[in-house]
Amino acid sequence: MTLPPAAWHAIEAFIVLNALLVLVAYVTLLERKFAARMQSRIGPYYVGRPHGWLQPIADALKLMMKEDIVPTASDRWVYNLAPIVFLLPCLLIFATIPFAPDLGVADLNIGVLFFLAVSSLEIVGLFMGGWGSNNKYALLSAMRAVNQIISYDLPFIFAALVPVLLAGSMQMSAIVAAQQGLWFVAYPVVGQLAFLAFLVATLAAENRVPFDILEAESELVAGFRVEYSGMKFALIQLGEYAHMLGTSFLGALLFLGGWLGPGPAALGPVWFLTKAILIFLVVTWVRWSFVRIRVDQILAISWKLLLPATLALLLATGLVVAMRGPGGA
Amino acid sequence: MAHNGGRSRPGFWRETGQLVGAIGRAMSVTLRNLFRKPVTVHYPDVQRPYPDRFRGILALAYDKETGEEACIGCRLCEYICPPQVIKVEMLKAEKRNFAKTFTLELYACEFCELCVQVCPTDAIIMMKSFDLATADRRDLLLDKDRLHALGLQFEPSWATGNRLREMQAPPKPARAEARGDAKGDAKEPAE
Amino acid sequence: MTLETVGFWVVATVLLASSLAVVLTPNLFHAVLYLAAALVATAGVFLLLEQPFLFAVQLLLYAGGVVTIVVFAIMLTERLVGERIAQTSRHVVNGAIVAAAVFVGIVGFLIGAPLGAPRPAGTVDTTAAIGRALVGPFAVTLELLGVLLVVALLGALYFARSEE
Amino acid sequence: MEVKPPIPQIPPPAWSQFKDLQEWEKYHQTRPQDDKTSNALASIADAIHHMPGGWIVTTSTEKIFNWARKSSIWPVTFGLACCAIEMMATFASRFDVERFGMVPWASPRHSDLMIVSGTVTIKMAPMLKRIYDQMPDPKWVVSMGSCANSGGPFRHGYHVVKGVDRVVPVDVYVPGCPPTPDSLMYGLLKLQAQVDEFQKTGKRPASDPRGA
Amino acid sequence: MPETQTKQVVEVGYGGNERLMMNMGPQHPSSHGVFRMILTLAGETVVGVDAVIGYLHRCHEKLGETLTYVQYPSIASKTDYVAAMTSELAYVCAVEKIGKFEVPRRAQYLRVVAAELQRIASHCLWLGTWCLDMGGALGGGATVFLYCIREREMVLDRFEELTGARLLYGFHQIGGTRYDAPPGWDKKVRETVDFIEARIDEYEAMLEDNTFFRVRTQGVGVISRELAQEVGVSGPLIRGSGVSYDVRRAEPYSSYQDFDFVVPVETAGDCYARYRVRMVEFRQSIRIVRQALDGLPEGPISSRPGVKSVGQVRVPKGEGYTRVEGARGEVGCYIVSDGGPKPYRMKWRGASFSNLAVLPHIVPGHKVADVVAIMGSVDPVFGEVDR
Amino acid sequence: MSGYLPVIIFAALIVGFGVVSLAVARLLRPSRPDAVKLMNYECGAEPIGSAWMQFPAGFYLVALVFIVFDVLAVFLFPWALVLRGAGLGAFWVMAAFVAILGLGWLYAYREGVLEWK
Amino acid sequence: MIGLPAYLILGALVFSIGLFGVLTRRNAVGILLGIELMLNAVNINLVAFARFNGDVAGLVFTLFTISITVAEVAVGLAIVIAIFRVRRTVEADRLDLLRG
Ligand code: SF4
Ligand code: SF4
Ligand code: SF4
Repeated sequence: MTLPPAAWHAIEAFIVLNALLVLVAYVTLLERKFAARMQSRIGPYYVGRPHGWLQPIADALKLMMKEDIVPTASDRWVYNLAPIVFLLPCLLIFATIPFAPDLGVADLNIGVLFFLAVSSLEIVGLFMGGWGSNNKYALLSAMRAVNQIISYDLPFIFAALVPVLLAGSMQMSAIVAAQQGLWFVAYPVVGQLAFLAFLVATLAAENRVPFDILEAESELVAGFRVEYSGMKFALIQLGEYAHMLGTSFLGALLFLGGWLGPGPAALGPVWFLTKAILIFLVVTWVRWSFVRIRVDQILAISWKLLLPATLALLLATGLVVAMRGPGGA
Repeated sequence: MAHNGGRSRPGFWRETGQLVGAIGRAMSVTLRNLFRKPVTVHYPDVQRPYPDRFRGILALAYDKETGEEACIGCRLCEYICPPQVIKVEMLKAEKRNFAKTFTLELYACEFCELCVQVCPTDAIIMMKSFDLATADRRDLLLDKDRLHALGLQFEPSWATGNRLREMQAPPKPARAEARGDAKGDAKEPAE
Repeated sequence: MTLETVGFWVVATVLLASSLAVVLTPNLFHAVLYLAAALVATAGVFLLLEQPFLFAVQLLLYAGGVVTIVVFAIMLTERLVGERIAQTSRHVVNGAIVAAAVFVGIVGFLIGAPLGAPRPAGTVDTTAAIGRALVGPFAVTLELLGVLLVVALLGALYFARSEE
Repeated sequence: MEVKPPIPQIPPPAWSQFKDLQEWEKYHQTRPQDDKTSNALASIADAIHHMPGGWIVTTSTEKIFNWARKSSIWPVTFGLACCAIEMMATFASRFDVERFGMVPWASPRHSDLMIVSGTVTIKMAPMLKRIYDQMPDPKWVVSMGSCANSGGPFRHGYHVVKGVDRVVPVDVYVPGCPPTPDSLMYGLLKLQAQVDEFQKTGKRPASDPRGA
Repeated sequence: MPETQTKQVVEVGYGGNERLMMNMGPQHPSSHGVFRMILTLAGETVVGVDAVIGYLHRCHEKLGETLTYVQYPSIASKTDYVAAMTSELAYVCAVEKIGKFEVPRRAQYLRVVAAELQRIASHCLWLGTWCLDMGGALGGGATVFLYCIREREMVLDRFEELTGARLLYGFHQIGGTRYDAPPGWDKKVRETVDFIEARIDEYEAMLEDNTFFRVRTQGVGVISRELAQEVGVSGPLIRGSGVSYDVRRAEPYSSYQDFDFVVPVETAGDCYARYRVRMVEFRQSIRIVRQALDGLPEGPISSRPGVKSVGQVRVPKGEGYTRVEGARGEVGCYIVSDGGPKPYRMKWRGASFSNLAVLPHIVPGHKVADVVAIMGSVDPVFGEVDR
Repeated sequence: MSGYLPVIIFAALIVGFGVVSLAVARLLRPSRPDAVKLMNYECGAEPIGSAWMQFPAGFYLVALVFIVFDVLAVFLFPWALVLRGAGLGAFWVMAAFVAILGLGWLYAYREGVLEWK
Repeated sequence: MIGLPAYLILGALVFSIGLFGVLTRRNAVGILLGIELMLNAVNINLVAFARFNGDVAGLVFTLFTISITVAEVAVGLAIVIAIFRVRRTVEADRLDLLRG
């Protein structure tokens, strides 16, 4: 049977997309259980008797059956399109992540850059949602969000550039291959610092506490999605979690050696997933441990500390790499 | 705005060290709690034990053997009730009086236990439960039948009018006895 | 091959449509959103020209950056509600004529120009090539650009900041 | 159960003698019937239902839908008075309603359930109504505590709404002042059972006025 | 702290000439009940705040005049429902003062135990909700909140054992207390306070040195000493502003003079100072509880036992004002008696009401996020504000 | 170009997923709008005025700094790829570039732009 | 195969549209949007030329142009804001700078 390559790609992409959706759904459950345990609670339990394993499905189904409200004062088209515009970059970032050698949508040779560029598109959807709602909380939140995302994009990029620099490639698989001997997180000094900066920037880019000012519950009720209900709300949530997961995957790829690990190569995806979930859990752990900081302080941290620090780190790495020359690792 | 107002700023490294330490401490607290047993009571499966004095929904007591009601229709409870939810009509009879009707608007009761405290015959008592949620407000209007039935349905709590009054004024001989009494009685239903 | 043709037409349509929308829509905020669409479509054009690096740059810089600052500028200068956001156009006919004339002029020039050159095979990795060029022959230009950017930043900050 | 009242003569509709309930009869809000699915789906379901064997499909999908609805009832965090403190305790670790799939949300747009926890005053009632109105269908209301049920201890006050059911339709009344978290959870479970029976027509199960 | 602003209105010059009016409340995750603030914003900065109260006006004072002295205490607990024990106590003390009822020593000690346990419970709730406000329902704030509620539950359990209710107790009665401590209760209370003391360390580990927490609270919402006295705030607010005022010290009631405790004072006047004050109060309350349990005398718990005590209270003509130190500050109750079974006039002095009055003075000039922090640090309870 | 085909298909699938799920939801969900429901949510109170308003300049200033550093990031990528082979000279070129932009940062820092008032 | 002229014509079209916007918009921000479109068209042309000539220098040049246009937009908007601050309007008709 010969299918045109496009059809193969389509099938592959379809599978990846569905796997992703399921993964994201269960990651939400994981976070809920994890947070619950951290708070001496149990978390979802009765929906899908042992430990609520049907909870995400029930939530999704219910949200689908909820009425959809478009406020009269809103900018109708902008408001309606925003969830999809938001979802697209959040899921598209997975396009360039290989889950194992040759397993993934596409292993682009500008992989990392693609990831960063696409994820920077997120603010467009976000702002559309916040502005389109014509809601004060939403608008304030969107303004904060844009500010925050643009502030943390840079440290994020610079931190992600360190592995690129070390590997000398932007292709994800090449970066992993370069970590064959030594994961970049284990790279003396530079690796740990970069990983740390990456984690912090990740927190901010994903709008997790302590940087979650844009959905600051206690101030802005629910942030830019305050007016969204039903499926649109579900899509936005999905996008957020997908983005979070995607960044965790990126972190695992860039610093933790991707699918490298003991055991046969077939175990690769398992390793990769484990590492990504590990990063996700660390992020969740941080998230549930701190109070949020104020918007101006968040920006100050980024611009005054993180940005120069990551840049200096990048240059230091550059110096090392340049001095080692073509041969060195 | 006024952040970090006039406090002297510690040096950069000290500040960083402090931050790292604080982050470590906070995260270790949450981590420690991660491994503690959850305090959650698995409600529908496991019921939280209510203390003996629990103030739950009200019920009327009656003698299980003879079926004789304890309430004498004295209306003391009606008078004391702050939101005036109890309505009693007295029925005079030869040996003793009865409540002809006894209604309690549970939807407005504030569970202050005053009615229990004044009841001379320990007729009105409280149950160790609140589980009377309903879809219809009229369900929460308890008449005498319901009140009697509720007395069987749930476990009664320790407090009755006499006990409460006793507690406040210990009988002359010894307080210890009263307390021991309370302890002993606490376990069994106060019928 | 056909794929590229299809891609070109799709991207071209999107680009032209959204560009038109940018200049025609009365709502300024919508105009910015259409601009974002046009910029993304431009990125698509770059992709068609086998310049993935420029594609990503376009996304990162324009869609992420320019759109943001334009939005901010709008937020700063417009009430965004009532009449003011509904920006009006003037001299529509004159503008159209001038624009058409320019277009005709360019096309005329294009027809006269020898442009039949076939597309050479795609270079292996333009990104690396650009990198080498940047640190090699264009190093000085790069530094000059840096100076320019800083000056622009200072100027912009000066303009945007000076309190009344 | 065996109850032997010596003088069993309670006039049949006992509630009709009470001013509170008389007024309740007059003023209480009822839920509209069609807040469940779109009309299009309803007619499609109707068509399938009338096909031979179609009822299996409709009832089973109905079951699944209702299961989903009941398994993820998200309450809006809306506290009014003392009962709100107990509501918070219910959301907290010891009682943890998240086990039932309930996640408190701050925005009514994301919520399905409003737990009216506390005294509704005349000043607050329009706000409450607006928040309720702004929740997307299908939505539920639990009236928690005596105040929300009927005005409770304050029902003789001049500034208290005598029962939140005069403002919004109520699905479950939880007695107590304040109800303990256990009993609120009992009420929530009752609500879940009710949602489970949320019939195809969108009718809520009628309850026997005299109760069980 | 240098800033001693009373009303700092920030003029945002350019572009910010447009002010955004934003509602916060009555249904707002951080409004602590039903409070409505109409914020005037310039961008993110608050330039004005209008507080709208009265959403929970439950006619408490009117009810106080229609209910007898016996009936009212259970309603009195609904004013400050987070610290029901102390508001009941204020009412009961007022009646006792007019009627010159004697209170047995055991009852006095039990009252102290109850009031201090209540303070612990109330501060637990305060810390939890405050952190919830600052940390978001989907973050560390929620975690602290849940921890605090977890510990509060233990105190509530003790109350439940004592009175049968978890939140609104009706524990105090004119002339004494209504319930005696059940057997073995004091031991359990001791265990509870020991446990909570250990857990307070944990909260402090999470918050005290945490830079995130500090930058959110230090220098935010500064109440100067003068402002505090002018507006008439009380409780942790005034102690956080450098005034050592505590009713338990200034005018001991219920044999508070027997106990040894420290009145914490901080001078900074900001949210962090209030936090510190409350954290010390936690410990001091625990200390008082321990002392009171150690010295708990035997004896009757009410000077007016028997059916009579629940029947009616006859109070001679007269008037009286008493104050007690509630968890939020001075809770006062003023009663005019005309000799009947009900007061002729009853008036509450809610601590939260006076404390809330400070908001318009300290909020302008802060960011939206700070408003939430300030609100939380003021810790109002709207049952007491609106009454 | 052909390497990007899967990406484009993936993007199309994502949009398709969004659209389809919204369409399905549209079929399933009830729709009973009324004036109050469609009002903007503002904590139960009636919204005061419209949300679309002007913002202070602080937002814009930060965005300006951002855009400059975004350009820097763009140039860093190709540099990072070739640095290994290009040696120290290449490093100094970029270090100088960063230093120049750093001056801008310093100015912004000094001027308090980054305070974000 | 799409040839170079197609890209150039596409660029020309976008350029004209942008020009149209610049000429007809009243709002200064709107004018800037038009300029943005024109610059974008220029970029398309540059990339197309570079691609069809197959030299890296063209690409680098394009990269520079893109960066510069970004800076230009930033400055332009800053000027718009400055003008707005003084004149309280961004309507181009009313911006009679000579009268200050
Ligand atoms: S508990 Fe209180 S409110 Fe309820 S019936 Fe008895 S006296 Fe009345
Ligand atoms: S319940 Fe007790 S107080 Fe009430 S009428 Fe009957 S006997 Fe009297
Ligand atoms: S029912 Fe009781 S606890 Fe609930 S709000 Fe009313 S008075 Fe407070």
